Amino acid sequence: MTERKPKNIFITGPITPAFIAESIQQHSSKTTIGGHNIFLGQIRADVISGQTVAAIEYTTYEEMALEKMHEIREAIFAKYPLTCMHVYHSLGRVAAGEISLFVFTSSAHRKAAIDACEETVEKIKSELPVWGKEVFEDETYQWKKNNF
Amino acid sequence: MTERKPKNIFITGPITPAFIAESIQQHSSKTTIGGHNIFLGQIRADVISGQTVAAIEYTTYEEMALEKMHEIREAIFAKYPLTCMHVYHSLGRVAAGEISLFVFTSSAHRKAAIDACEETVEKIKSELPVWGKEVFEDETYQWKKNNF
Amino acid sequence: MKVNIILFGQLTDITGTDTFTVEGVDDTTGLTNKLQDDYPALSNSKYIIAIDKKVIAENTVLTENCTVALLPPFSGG
Amino acid sequence: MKVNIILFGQLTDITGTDTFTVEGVDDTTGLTNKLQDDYPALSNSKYIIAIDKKVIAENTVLTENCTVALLPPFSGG
Repeated sequence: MTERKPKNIFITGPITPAFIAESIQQHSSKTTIGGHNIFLGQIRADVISGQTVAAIEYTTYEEMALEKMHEIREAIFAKYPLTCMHVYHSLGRVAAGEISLFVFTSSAHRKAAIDACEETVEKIKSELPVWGKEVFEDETYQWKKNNF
Repeated sequence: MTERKPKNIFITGPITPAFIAESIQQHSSKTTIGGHNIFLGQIRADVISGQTVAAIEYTTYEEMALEKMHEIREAIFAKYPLTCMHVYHSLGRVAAGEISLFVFTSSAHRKAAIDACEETVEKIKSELPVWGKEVFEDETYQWKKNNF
Repeated sequence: MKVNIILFGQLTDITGTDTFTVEGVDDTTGLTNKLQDDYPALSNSKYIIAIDKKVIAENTVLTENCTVALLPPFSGG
Repeated sequence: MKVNIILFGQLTDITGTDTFTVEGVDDTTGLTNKLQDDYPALSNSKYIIAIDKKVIAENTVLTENCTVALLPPFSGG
């Protein structure tokens, strides 16, 4: 197996549908692929004690996060027969209704892409040093908690 | 629960990345959604006895397929707390590298969207009266077989 | 009694057509016997039967002008 | 000995800064004791510690100019 170098996964601001479309389009030349699975995390306008979440502001410990993501990627490729995997996570402010996480797996037969995508999303949520600050409409905030 | 009427799922020719992007974009106003899961089926250029698959030509028993898809949709909505679900399947010719199936589920918390998407894909493959004809580069063909 | 037959997928390679009508059969067993007489290769083919879009599991009485579909294994997606 | 401290997320609300240096501590227990003296609210906070990007599970000796990160529960995605 060829070694995969740590690559940057962070994007400033939201991940746009046009970016996702371009990423899908780039796979049309890879004709060994039979199935793609995509997970998208979108910001919910949760109402907490009468306050509505307007955006989440993400920060990270970038050097550590990229090393950890590299480890996650290596483990996933070792476990599943994937053709490719792409991960993007937002930093900075992402408004309610916008997308902050994009995980994209592809394989010859669907099962590997589907299972690898779900496992990668779980690992990203539990293992990547990233923090979300839920900012309310009046600019007060609370720190996001992930549920498992 | 409001009744969901059978809707058309069939698209002539491939499903384009631009169409997928537009479908994602339309969900940005639904701010109760926290996670989307998307499955895309792409045509593989399989090599069979030295012949390479150039395209798949899909046909269906449309009236029956739409009734069956309606049943599948109702069962999935009854089982999972989804915000919405969209399914598109190609008819006619789809070339290797192009997309012929697009299943898109959304929910407040990721688990429902992920599980519902996988289950819907399996049901589409096993229960929908659709047939694929694998056309080789010299226009000879064989009928596709689904693996479960 | 006249019934409408529709076929799909690889079955159309055997019959050379995808719709036709059959007369003088009362139930699905009678129908498939007749079809296999007309198209012997059908007896080697795997298919299920739907009457007016409902899949049936056992021999079923046909009604005037109903539509009988012969469905080979599905291969969508 | 000087070590570099970096903090993230809700911990920065307690310290009011996300990077500073600490002198005169030998190991992570000594360091966290000192930090909790300086910022009492830290003792009510949940966090793990990474030294030079590697998470540690028990008291660990510090080295000159190493970087100690205090990481509250992750909440990406």
